[in-house]
Amino acid sequence: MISFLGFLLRLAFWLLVAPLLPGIINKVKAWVAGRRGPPTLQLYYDLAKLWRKGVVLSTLASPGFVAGPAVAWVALISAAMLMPLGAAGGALSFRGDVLLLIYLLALARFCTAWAAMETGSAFEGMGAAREVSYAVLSEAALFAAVLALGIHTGSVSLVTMLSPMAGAGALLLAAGLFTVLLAENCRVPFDDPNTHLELTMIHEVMVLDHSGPPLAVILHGASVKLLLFTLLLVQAVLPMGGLSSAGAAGALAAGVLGVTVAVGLVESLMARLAFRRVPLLLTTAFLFCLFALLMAWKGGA
Amino acid sequence: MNALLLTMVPLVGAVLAVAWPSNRTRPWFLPTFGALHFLLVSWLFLRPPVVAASAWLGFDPLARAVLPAVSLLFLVCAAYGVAYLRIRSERSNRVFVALLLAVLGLLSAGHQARHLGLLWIATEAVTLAAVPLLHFNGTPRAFEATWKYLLVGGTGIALSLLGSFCLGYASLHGGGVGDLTFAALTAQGTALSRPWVLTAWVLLLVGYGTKMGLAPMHTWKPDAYGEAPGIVGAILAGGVTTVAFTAILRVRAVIGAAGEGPIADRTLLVIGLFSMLVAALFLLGTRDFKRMLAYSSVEHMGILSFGAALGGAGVAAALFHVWSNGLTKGALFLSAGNIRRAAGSPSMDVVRGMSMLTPRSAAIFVTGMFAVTALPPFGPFFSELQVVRAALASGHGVATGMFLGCLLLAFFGLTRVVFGIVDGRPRPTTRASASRFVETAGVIAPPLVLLGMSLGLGLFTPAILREAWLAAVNQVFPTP
Amino acid sequence: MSGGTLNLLIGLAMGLNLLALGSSRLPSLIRSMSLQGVVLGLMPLLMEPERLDWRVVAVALATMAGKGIVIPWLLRRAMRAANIERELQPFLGYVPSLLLGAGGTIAAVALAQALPLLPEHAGTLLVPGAIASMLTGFILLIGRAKAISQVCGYLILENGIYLFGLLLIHSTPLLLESGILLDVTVGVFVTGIIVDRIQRAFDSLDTRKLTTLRE
Amino acid sequence: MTPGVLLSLAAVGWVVGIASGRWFSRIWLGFTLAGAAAGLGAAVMVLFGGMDWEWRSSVAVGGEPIHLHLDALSALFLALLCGVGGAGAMYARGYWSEEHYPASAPRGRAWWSALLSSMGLVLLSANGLHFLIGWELFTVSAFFLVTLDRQNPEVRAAGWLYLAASHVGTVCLFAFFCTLAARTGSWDLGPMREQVGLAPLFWAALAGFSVKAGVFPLHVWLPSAHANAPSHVSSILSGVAIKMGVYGIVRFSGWLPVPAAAGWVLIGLGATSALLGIAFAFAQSDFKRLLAYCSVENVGVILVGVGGALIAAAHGDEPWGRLALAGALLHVWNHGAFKALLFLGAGSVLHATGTREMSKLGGLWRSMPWTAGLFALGSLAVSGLPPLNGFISEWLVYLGLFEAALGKGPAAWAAIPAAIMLAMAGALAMASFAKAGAMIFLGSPRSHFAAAAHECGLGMRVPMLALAGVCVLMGLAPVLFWPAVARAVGSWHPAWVAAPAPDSMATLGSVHLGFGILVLAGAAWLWRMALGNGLRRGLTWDCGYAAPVARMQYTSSSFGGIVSGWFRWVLQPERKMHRPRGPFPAGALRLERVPETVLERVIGPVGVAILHVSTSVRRLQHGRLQYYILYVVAGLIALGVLVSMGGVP
Repeated sequence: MISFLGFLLRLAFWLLVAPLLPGIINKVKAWVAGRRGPPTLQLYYDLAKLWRKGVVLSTLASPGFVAGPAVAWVALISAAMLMPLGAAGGALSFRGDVLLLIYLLALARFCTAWAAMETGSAFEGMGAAREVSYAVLSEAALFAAVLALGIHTGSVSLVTMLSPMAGAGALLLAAGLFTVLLAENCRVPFDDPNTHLELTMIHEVMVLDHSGPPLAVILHGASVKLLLFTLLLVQAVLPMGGLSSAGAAGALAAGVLGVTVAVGLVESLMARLAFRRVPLLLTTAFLFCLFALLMAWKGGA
Repeated sequence: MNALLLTMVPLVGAVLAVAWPSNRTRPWFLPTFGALHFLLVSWLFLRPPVVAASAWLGFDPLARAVLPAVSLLFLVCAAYGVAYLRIRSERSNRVFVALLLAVLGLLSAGHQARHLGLLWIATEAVTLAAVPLLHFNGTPRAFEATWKYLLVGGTGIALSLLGSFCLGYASLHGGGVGDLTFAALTAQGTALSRPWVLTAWVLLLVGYGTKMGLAPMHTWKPDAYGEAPGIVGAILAGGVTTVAFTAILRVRAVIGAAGEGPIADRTLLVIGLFSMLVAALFLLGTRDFKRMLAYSSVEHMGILSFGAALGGAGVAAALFHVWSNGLTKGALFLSAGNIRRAAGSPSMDVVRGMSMLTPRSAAIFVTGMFAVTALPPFGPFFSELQVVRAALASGHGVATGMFLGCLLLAFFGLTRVVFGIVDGRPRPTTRASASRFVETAGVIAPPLVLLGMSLGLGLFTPAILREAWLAAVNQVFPTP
Repeated sequence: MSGGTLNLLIGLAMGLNLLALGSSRLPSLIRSMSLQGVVLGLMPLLMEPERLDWRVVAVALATMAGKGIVIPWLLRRAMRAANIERELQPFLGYVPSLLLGAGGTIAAVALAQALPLLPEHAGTLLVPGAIASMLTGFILLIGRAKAISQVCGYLILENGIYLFGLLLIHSTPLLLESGILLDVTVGVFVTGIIVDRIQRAFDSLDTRKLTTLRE
Repeated sequence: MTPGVLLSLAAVGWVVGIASGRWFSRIWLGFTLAGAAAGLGAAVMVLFGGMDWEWRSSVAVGGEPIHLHLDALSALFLALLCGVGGAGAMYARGYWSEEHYPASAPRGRAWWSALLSSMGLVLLSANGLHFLIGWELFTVSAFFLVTLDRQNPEVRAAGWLYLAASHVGTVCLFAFFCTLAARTGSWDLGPMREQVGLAPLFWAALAGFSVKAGVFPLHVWLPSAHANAPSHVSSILSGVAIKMGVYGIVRFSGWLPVPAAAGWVLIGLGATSALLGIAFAFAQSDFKRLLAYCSVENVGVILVGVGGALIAAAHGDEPWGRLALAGALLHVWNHGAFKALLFLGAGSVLHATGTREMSKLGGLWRSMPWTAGLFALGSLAVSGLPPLNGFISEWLVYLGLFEAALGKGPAAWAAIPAAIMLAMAGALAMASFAKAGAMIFLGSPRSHFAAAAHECGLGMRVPMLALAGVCVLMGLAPVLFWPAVARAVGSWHPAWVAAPAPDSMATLGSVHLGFGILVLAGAAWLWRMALGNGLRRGLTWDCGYAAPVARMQYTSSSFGGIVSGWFRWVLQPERKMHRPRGPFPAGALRLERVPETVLERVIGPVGVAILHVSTSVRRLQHGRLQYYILYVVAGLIALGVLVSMGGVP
């Protein structure tokens, strides 16, 4: 009963808190640019509006066009449920759950790409192609990071493996994971969420044809994914072992905020990379994680 | 006595065939006397007679191990011959029938010859008797082929005669009284004069190797097999080569007794591998499917000599291979003959899509090709596997590697040609000439039977055959 | 009489080899070949007169008849049919063949030393002579273009072997000798027939025409 | 009902199938299915009943007494064989039917039964000689199945390549089994780990079996054969036939002692095949070639597991070795199921459209919804995405590798790179199948082929549904299948006796179940929402472009362009392009073809060189008698020299 309640609370947390992050990022960007910018809760309004709107379906699209976003969304939420929240741990945890998490993200990616291809639009094909191609590198980096954590803690289940290592290892891992975060969530310098030149977009261009509830689901899913990676990053590098549960929660919140602000800052201070350079950056991220892995190995030995 | 009978019966048949007036019924002499011969052979096979050591002619273990195969092959080919000669009724078959029977008789003599000189005489006689068979078709190409067969083969024969003399002189020099029976020579053992023995070995190997068709003395083979009727090719490849191989084995026994076994084995190994390599390289490129069979035969002679170089187990495997190769090759030659006759050309540049025009022959041809390239469960698979196993057991790792490599290349070549002529869409000209050829039971059954026997030989090798081969091995490597 | 005459005859045979190698005219080639046959035929009679018996005589006569008369006659007939007199552009020129033959003969004598002989044969030139003749035979077989010259070459090769066979003449039984002789003769007959057929089929005896069968 | 009885029933069924196949398709189907069912029963009895089955007879075939033996390991493969074999047989009746292929359909049926029986023989025989017999018969029957459509030169070329490559493997196996027989003195097979001297033989076996398994550098025959074969044949080739190679490797690495490097080599080969295989797959524009290359990847995944197990066995750390091997063996089943499903789906597409070019297809979901849905399911499974079976086995392999990495032992040096390469391979697989599914079924038809498509008949749909069901079942309830795999692991390594399923596996299964339900619910709910809010159809919003045409869609090569750029060093794509010039370009063109790199760049030249040698040697047979005699003399002299040297060349 209690566990069920906890489950609901956790679900509520993810559903409700996630949309906050894009708002914060946009605020930071506006602040740096000296504008007032949209309200922090803008995404909530958008979601509410979209939720009530009708749907325009491409004449070419199959039911998969709607099913895709739904599956992706469920996959993201389920992945999120696996992610431990500080002292509260994860909704359920078992040996190798981290792999399930990664593959749920992959499933979400597959469904988004599939839905994008439904419309037969050249631009959305372009976006899907980029999405799935860059995923190859970011997934490698992600695995390296997970392996580093695993070797560091000697465990393969999220709850126990998210205990940060000290010193350089943590820094390298942070750098790597942060880059992966930017790539996976299609932020600058990999992608520009609020450009309107389709040729230069990855994620946005995939969802051009979506509207109404499906679009809402996609946007919400994206925000959940952002929060997911932020939490992963924070818990992977922020030592909270000593703190009380309240303190830990505070630290966690602070960490998440910090990362979000950092994303915002990057977004306002950097320009988007040329696509040719993207693999280079991702490889760098991969190497960061790999070095972190080696540190972890030496640290243990 | 029995041994002489084996030789005499077919020769009598030959004489009768010459005398027989009717061109239409004469072909029946072939199966009749073939059957008679086969009955005699099998009777002797089941009741092996005791052969006096001094006998010049005898159904000894070595003869017992191979002669039945030849007789069997001849019988089936004879059955095919009836149908074949009916197709070729425009030509007189007097000489053809008579000489085929004569060849059988002389082959029996050659297989049973226990005397150096007699062996030579028989082999030479077979060579000469085969000549008119080769140019049965009477085309200029046939005569050219015959001419080459005659001179190259003659050279080989001359060398083997010289070799026989050398061996004889070796025995004289070693204090022998000039008794040239293999038994006596073997008995003389190390007393034989070494230089003469070695000279003799080289000459005899080259001489009989020419008959066998080992490279580089094989050059007559593609021409002869390419131009001769399929039935002649089958008997040449299955019978005459066997005589030469038996001869080499008999000589090998003497050399072994003289204490030069290892050298002999190494030469056999080298020439065997060389033949396989040459054959494989030719198979990769040849575009004529009857010449292809000739090269494949060269390859298998290489396998025989390779096996003979491996001591007891190897020789047993080689004798097994004599059977499996002879029967399978027979099927290939006969079906190839059908296809050649139907298509009107032996070249894969012209012949295509025979699986549509002569489906049965094509099917037999393909199956035979797989069988001869050691596809289980046909005979050659088992015999070649035994050869490989014997080679590995006697520690010839590298040689085995080369052996397998050659088999591989040969396989590529054979499949290339065979599927080239069987598949695809036939040309109109081919269609036209094929429409005049009927796949009667007479021309289909014999190769089928041969394939069946190859299959049975592989799957259920009769124990008595194994026993016969082992006995032959004991004759080649006498264990005092 | 002993080794002396024998060696003389063998020397004669060797000389005939060189003649055969050097002659461009087919008739002279055939003549030298047949002459050699006769010389060889004489040898058994002269080798050990004291041990002379009827079978040796028989063999000798048969040889002389076969090689001296029958075969040359066959070849001349074929030659007339094909009306060719001389061997033009052989594969191997005459001077080279001569030199090769001469060198070969010397080599033969040297090579023969390697092979141990029984005392009674020690003094004779039998082995070198045999080898020399065989060499000549091979040179003709390889170096000449006309079918007839090749046949002659083949026969000279056979002569060499026969010469060698003389080493065993007393130890090998008659049946063998005669069988071998028979085979050789039949062989030559068959060859003659084929030469004749080729002459009809290609109306020429130039083996350059016989190269249609090839890869 | 003992396994023996069932197996003999299966044998009877299939032999009758061979005999009747030519004339009576109904009877053939009945007996083949019955045989498959019986074989499956036997396999299940051994896998779950826990008793191995062994039969020695005094009857000698080829001079060797018959010795059959079905332990859990071979039963695992037998089950796969029967499953896919049955499904394919059912599919074949609709797909390669009498009215479409009057000439080859009867042959196809007979050979199909022959293939099943010979592969069964391979799995059962515990005697080297009989193993080889079965192996060769299976190779040849597969060859005749691949070349059913003999009139097509491309098919013949593919078939010949397959035959030639397999023969290379067979020759290695000749060497392997003969050496084994020569060393042990008998053809009998069985556990002989204690005879350490036999270890080097492993390399011969590996070479021989890898060719059949399609491990990366030796995969040359695989793409063209799978692409050109009839699709039901491709399905059994990819689902079962290449697994026979895997069976050989697993079987003999379990029975014989292995060299120390074996595990490392295997894991290296596996990781390479996985990554490069899928890279090639992603670059293909022929969907059957794509599937074929994907098989190379999956074999790689399996070999990574097996190699890991070998390393673990060498270092004596059972736990993760067991996980890796179990993952590999389970993946054998999974890949068999979903790859067969995908090939059958591909077959239906081919059947309906007559082209394998993805750039000619598109928008097929409308005309063939069933195939589209099933293909999509298969794509999810093959990409190893939850909640389907592909993820379970890959998860086990990963888990094994992670445990190895955590151990920080020497094994980690192999496990970490392998894990990362598998991860990249997984992502690429996902990309490849997103591409394949999208290009074939989504968007608008790119050519008249696609426009005229039609759904396949029930006879072809049922087997696909069955296979899809297996994929789902194995994904949602993996623990059901664990005991079988565990027993197979036990019979691979005597010490690793069957252990209960890791509890995390049970959890994963239930999570999958819940997730699956959620997914369905979510999709339904969103669909209802969309309907509720009002749903209208409109033109694709192509960034304001008013008149989009099918040719504007992304094509398969443009989709794969980025990655094939990264792998240019191995793919070596051949590009041909005319850039548009001037304000009103007349025409522009951009073609990209990915060659069979290994075949065209490596093996081709070698073959050409050999052919050169052959041509120059064949000139020696020029018809001049004089030279022929010279050869004889030369041979004489050469042998003389050889002998005078004492015979040593």
